[in-house]
Amino acid sequence: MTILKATDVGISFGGVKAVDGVSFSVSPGQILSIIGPNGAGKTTLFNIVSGVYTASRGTIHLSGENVTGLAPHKLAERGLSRTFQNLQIFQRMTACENVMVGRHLREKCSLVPALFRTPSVTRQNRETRAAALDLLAEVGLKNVADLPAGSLPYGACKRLEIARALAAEPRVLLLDEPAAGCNPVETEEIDHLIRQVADRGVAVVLVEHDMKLVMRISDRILVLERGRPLSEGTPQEVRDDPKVLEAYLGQHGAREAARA
Amino acid sequence: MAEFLQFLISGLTVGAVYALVALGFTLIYNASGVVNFAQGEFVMLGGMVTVFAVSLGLPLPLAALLAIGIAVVIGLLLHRLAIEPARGASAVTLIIITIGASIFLRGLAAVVFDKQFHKLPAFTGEAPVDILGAAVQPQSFWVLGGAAIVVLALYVFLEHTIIGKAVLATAANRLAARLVGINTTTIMALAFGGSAAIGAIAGILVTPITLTSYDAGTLLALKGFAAAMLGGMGNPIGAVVGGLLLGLLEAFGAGYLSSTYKDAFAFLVILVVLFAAPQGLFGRRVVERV
Amino acid sequence: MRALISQRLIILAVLALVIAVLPFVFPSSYYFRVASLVWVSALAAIGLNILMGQAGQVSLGHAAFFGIGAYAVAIGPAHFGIPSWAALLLGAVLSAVLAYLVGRPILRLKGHYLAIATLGLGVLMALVITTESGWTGGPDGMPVERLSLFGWRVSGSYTWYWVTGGLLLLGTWIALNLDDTPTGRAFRALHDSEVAAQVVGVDVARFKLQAFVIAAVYASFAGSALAFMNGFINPDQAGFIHSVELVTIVVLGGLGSVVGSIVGAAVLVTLPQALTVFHEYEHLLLGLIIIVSMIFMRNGIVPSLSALLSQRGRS
Amino acid sequence: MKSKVNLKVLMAAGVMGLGASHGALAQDTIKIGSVLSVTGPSSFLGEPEDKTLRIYVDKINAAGGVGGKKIELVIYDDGGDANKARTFATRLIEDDEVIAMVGGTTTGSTMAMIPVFEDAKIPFISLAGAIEVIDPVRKFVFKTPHTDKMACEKIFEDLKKRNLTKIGMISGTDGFGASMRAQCVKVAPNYGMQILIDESYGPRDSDMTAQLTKIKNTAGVQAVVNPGFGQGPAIVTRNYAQLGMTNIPFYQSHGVASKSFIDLAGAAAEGVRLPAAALLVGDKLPENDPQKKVVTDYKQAYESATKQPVSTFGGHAYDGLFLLVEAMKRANSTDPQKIRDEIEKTKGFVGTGGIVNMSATDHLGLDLSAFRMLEIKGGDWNLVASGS
Repeated sequence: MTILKATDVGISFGGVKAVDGVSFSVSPGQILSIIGPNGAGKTTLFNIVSGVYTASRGTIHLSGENVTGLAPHKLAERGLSRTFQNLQIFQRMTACENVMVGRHLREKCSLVPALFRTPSVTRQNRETRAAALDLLAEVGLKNVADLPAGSLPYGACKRLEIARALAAEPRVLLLDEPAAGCNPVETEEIDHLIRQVADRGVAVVLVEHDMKLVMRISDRILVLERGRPLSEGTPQEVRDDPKVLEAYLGQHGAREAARA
Repeated sequence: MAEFLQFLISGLTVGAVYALVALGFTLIYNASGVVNFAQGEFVMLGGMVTVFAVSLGLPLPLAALLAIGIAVVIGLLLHRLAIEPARGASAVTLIIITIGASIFLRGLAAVVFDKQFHKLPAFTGEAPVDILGAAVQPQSFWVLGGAAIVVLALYVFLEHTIIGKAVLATAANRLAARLVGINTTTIMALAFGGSAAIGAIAGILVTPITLTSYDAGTLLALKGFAAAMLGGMGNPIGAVVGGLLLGLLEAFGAGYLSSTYKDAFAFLVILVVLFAAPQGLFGRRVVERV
Repeated sequence: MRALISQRLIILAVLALVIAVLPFVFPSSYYFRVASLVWVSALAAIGLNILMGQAGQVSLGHAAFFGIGAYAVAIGPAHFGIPSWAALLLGAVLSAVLAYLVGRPILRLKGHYLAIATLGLGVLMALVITTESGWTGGPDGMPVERLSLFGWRVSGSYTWYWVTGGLLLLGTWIALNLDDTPTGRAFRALHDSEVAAQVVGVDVARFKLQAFVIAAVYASFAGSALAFMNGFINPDQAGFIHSVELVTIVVLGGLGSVVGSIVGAAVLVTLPQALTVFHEYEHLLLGLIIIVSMIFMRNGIVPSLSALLSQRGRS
Repeated sequence: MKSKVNLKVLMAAGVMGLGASHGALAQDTIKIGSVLSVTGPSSFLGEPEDKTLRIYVDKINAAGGVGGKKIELVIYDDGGDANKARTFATRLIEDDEVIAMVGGTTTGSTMAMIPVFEDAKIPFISLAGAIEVIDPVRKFVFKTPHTDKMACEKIFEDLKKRNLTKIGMISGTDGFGASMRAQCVKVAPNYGMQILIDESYGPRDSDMTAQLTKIKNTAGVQAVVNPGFGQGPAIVTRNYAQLGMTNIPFYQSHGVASKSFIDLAGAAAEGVRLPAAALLVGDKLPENDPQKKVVTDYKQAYESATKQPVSTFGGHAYDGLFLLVEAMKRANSTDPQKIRDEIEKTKGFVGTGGIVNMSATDHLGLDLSAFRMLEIKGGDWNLVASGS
């Protein structure tokens, strides 16, 4: 059963094909990793799938519905959420508020009650805040909940983004380098967190450079090179694919992967 | 035909001034990211200083040079005393600072000079020239020619000198420019000085046609800003085209449509252009990187 | 969160106290007039601050909506026989509708392009008001019938002081309310990162539009209040200079700070009154004060001062 | 020329701020207020008004004041902003407690201030042009400049004499131009005038050739009228000459009645006619003209004090000030109500603008004879001989 399916998607910027003929699919509870050297088009692919860019060819299906070209917030309504490689946190809001924004779709959001602060608004606020604090606890940020997000260190911001994405209760979660800038302990925590999320039945698509992490948690791996698919399969299959060994991992990487 | 030509030349003359103001906006914007709403005051200074220097007995060319010099000094002071100390402040804070500077310079001009209207004699007589039935003031040629020379000089400077290339590099990426050893503060000072000079030249060229007074800058800043946005902020070619286009829109709007609503016509066109091309006519289309 | 709620109440209480106490120290009704002007400008600025400070969208043509509110209460009773209070509401509705209609295309633009588009909107509105003199009295303006509510004619500096003060309190309360709601959070979120707000489901276009409409309604009410108070209105109030004044109040006081807008209005309205003793040096000094305060308080008066205070408190 | 400003004193005053002038002076002075557009787009009107009031209040005080009391003059600058003017009006009445007001440079400012003075029952002599200031008559509001309606009538009268009835108009869209244009359109039928084309330009426009080209190409236009003030009419006049339209008689309004118009328009101004007060042609008036002495004295006083050419705008302030002073002398009181009554009774007052005869139904007191039709010849104003 597939929840997210990309078919033959491509996009070009000024004649350069950044992504060209990539297809993949992912099922609930599955973890799919997309790897490849810098400039392989991983983040661009994410941007297409999440509706930030409009693909120049190909289709995206979410829960069987053709969602190609829909705006990001429409995709979010349909259960797709994501984090960003270059941090996109709400710097002037507190950590807790960041996650509360993540609850946006779970809240009733009508203007007039908000302007006059009806009791229902206050009640809902309390609930949202409680839910946000729970999520912050889950990513280990509860103690900084009321600090401005802009003042948090890089690794904390990465986790804050995950918490914010999770707050939307997505069915598909796109994580763009969640472990970047994290120390081994934090990486371990993120590993744990991703597995937990997947266990709840969320389909996770992961872009990550930490090969140990990728090999450890992925159900399937898609390898991109210069915007084109190079290889796809289980971690074992990908590891053994000579094309991958040569083009991406190289000698050193292959050895390292073998040890893991 | 004569009528069309009359509107055309009138529009181009006014448009050339808008173009120069827009060019001033662009230069400063490129070097520093600041939208300088005091740009119109440079035009005013060019006109007013020349007028008063001439009335003190200075020959016109000398008076004009003096006016450009004073405008440049004020441009540099504006950068040194108002923009540089606020380095790193948000764009809108910097805009308010330049609005403050514009109020200050207007107030200063009112005190130093006066609040009357002034004229300059046309450089080469006032007898109109007949071009296919259109009557053209000789000064129009000065304005058009002067503007063309300024644009050309700026082009040569930017494309064919080391300092010019440093300006372009700073415009493209300020951080990268600093990393390769370009002193971006000097470049910014240069941009303010250059903008002031361009504004002053515009003021000197056009005062024989439009007259001037201490508060002549406000409207020019508005029109110049509109022209710069129409062409696409940050693009010198866009600034020139935007300026000329705005002038033509006003002239043809007044001539063929309604003189009362000619400004409305010009702004409607700007709005329509922006809806179709949100970065202006020649603006860089940026892909948001996330 | 509890701290935030009480902060809201503290702000409202202090504002109410200031409005209540000021009359005891005012030596003449001229001071009531100036204070009323501060309240009116603050009201418009608070609305604009929701758009600029919260949602991060610039408007350089906001006086257009101020003008609609003002001319609605002038034209409605004079040309259509609509009661003043109804014209007041009609003005607000008209402003909201116009903001809604033009907001959609305009708010797609970003940064300086949004600034020039809103500026164009303001210029168009001022031009229409100036030109259609049969309706608006043209450049010299037109008289405004006194507001009457249930047979009570609202007039006099004292009365208007309390009416505008009350309006400001209401406006402040609503703006503070908004801050900590899904809508308010959506505004601030899209200000910081549109794309991040989008991927968690915030319909950015819709919320920008909401902020624009809210700001327009604030300005409209402020415009109506000024028109009633003056008994006279002219196109300057809808013009570019007034738009710039409103933006200056917001930025000077502090983007995103409700209190900042009130302080900004107080400074920018009273400053010319105080500086008038300097005669010809007035504008020179006004410009200088704006420059210096923006250099030394680049985040605006209120945020900069409160940062300074909390720093002092910590050390 | 510029009075030396003691900066320290000003600083101190500024620190004291709003309350500086409140109740500061004793009863032995007469406080007169003024709100003028000394800066802003109408500053060329407001500045000479400001200077005139200051010069003559000093003169009056040097000569012993009015009824033994010195005049204290409080002037505020509204910058051309009607809302600011309204605030300063309140300030004058409530804070400075003036007994009368001479000011209101523009019609916009004046109209915004009128309710304040009517409510407070303080006489207000306006220096603004439009007829709506005194029509309908308001109890406490007077004005000194001729109305724009009179200017139109004077122009049309002259056109009629020359047998020209088909005209084109080009008006400024500022308050002055728009108001006068409306009046001209209204009274045109009374003089059998036919307006063939009606164009306009913005207050700060710098090129009017497009509009003038349209007028030029309109068949049958026998004369052109340009209601407007500021730099606009000067540019219109230059463009008029540029387009070779000088064979069509061209009329300006009293809005350009200052020497600077001739300077700005230069040679293009030759042959332009306009209705204006006698002040501009003081030296050319016959010796027996009743205004001769007043206007030459004022011109001499103003020009020697300011080193700038005299304009009728400053003259309006002169007339306003002395209308008030005469009324105060007659009333022998500083009671605003009594002063108002005396202003209304003014008869035969010789001012720079004409001979003023007020009544309960006429708070201007000037008739068409107050206007002289002038023609610019040889770079100077000349009286048009009646009948030509």
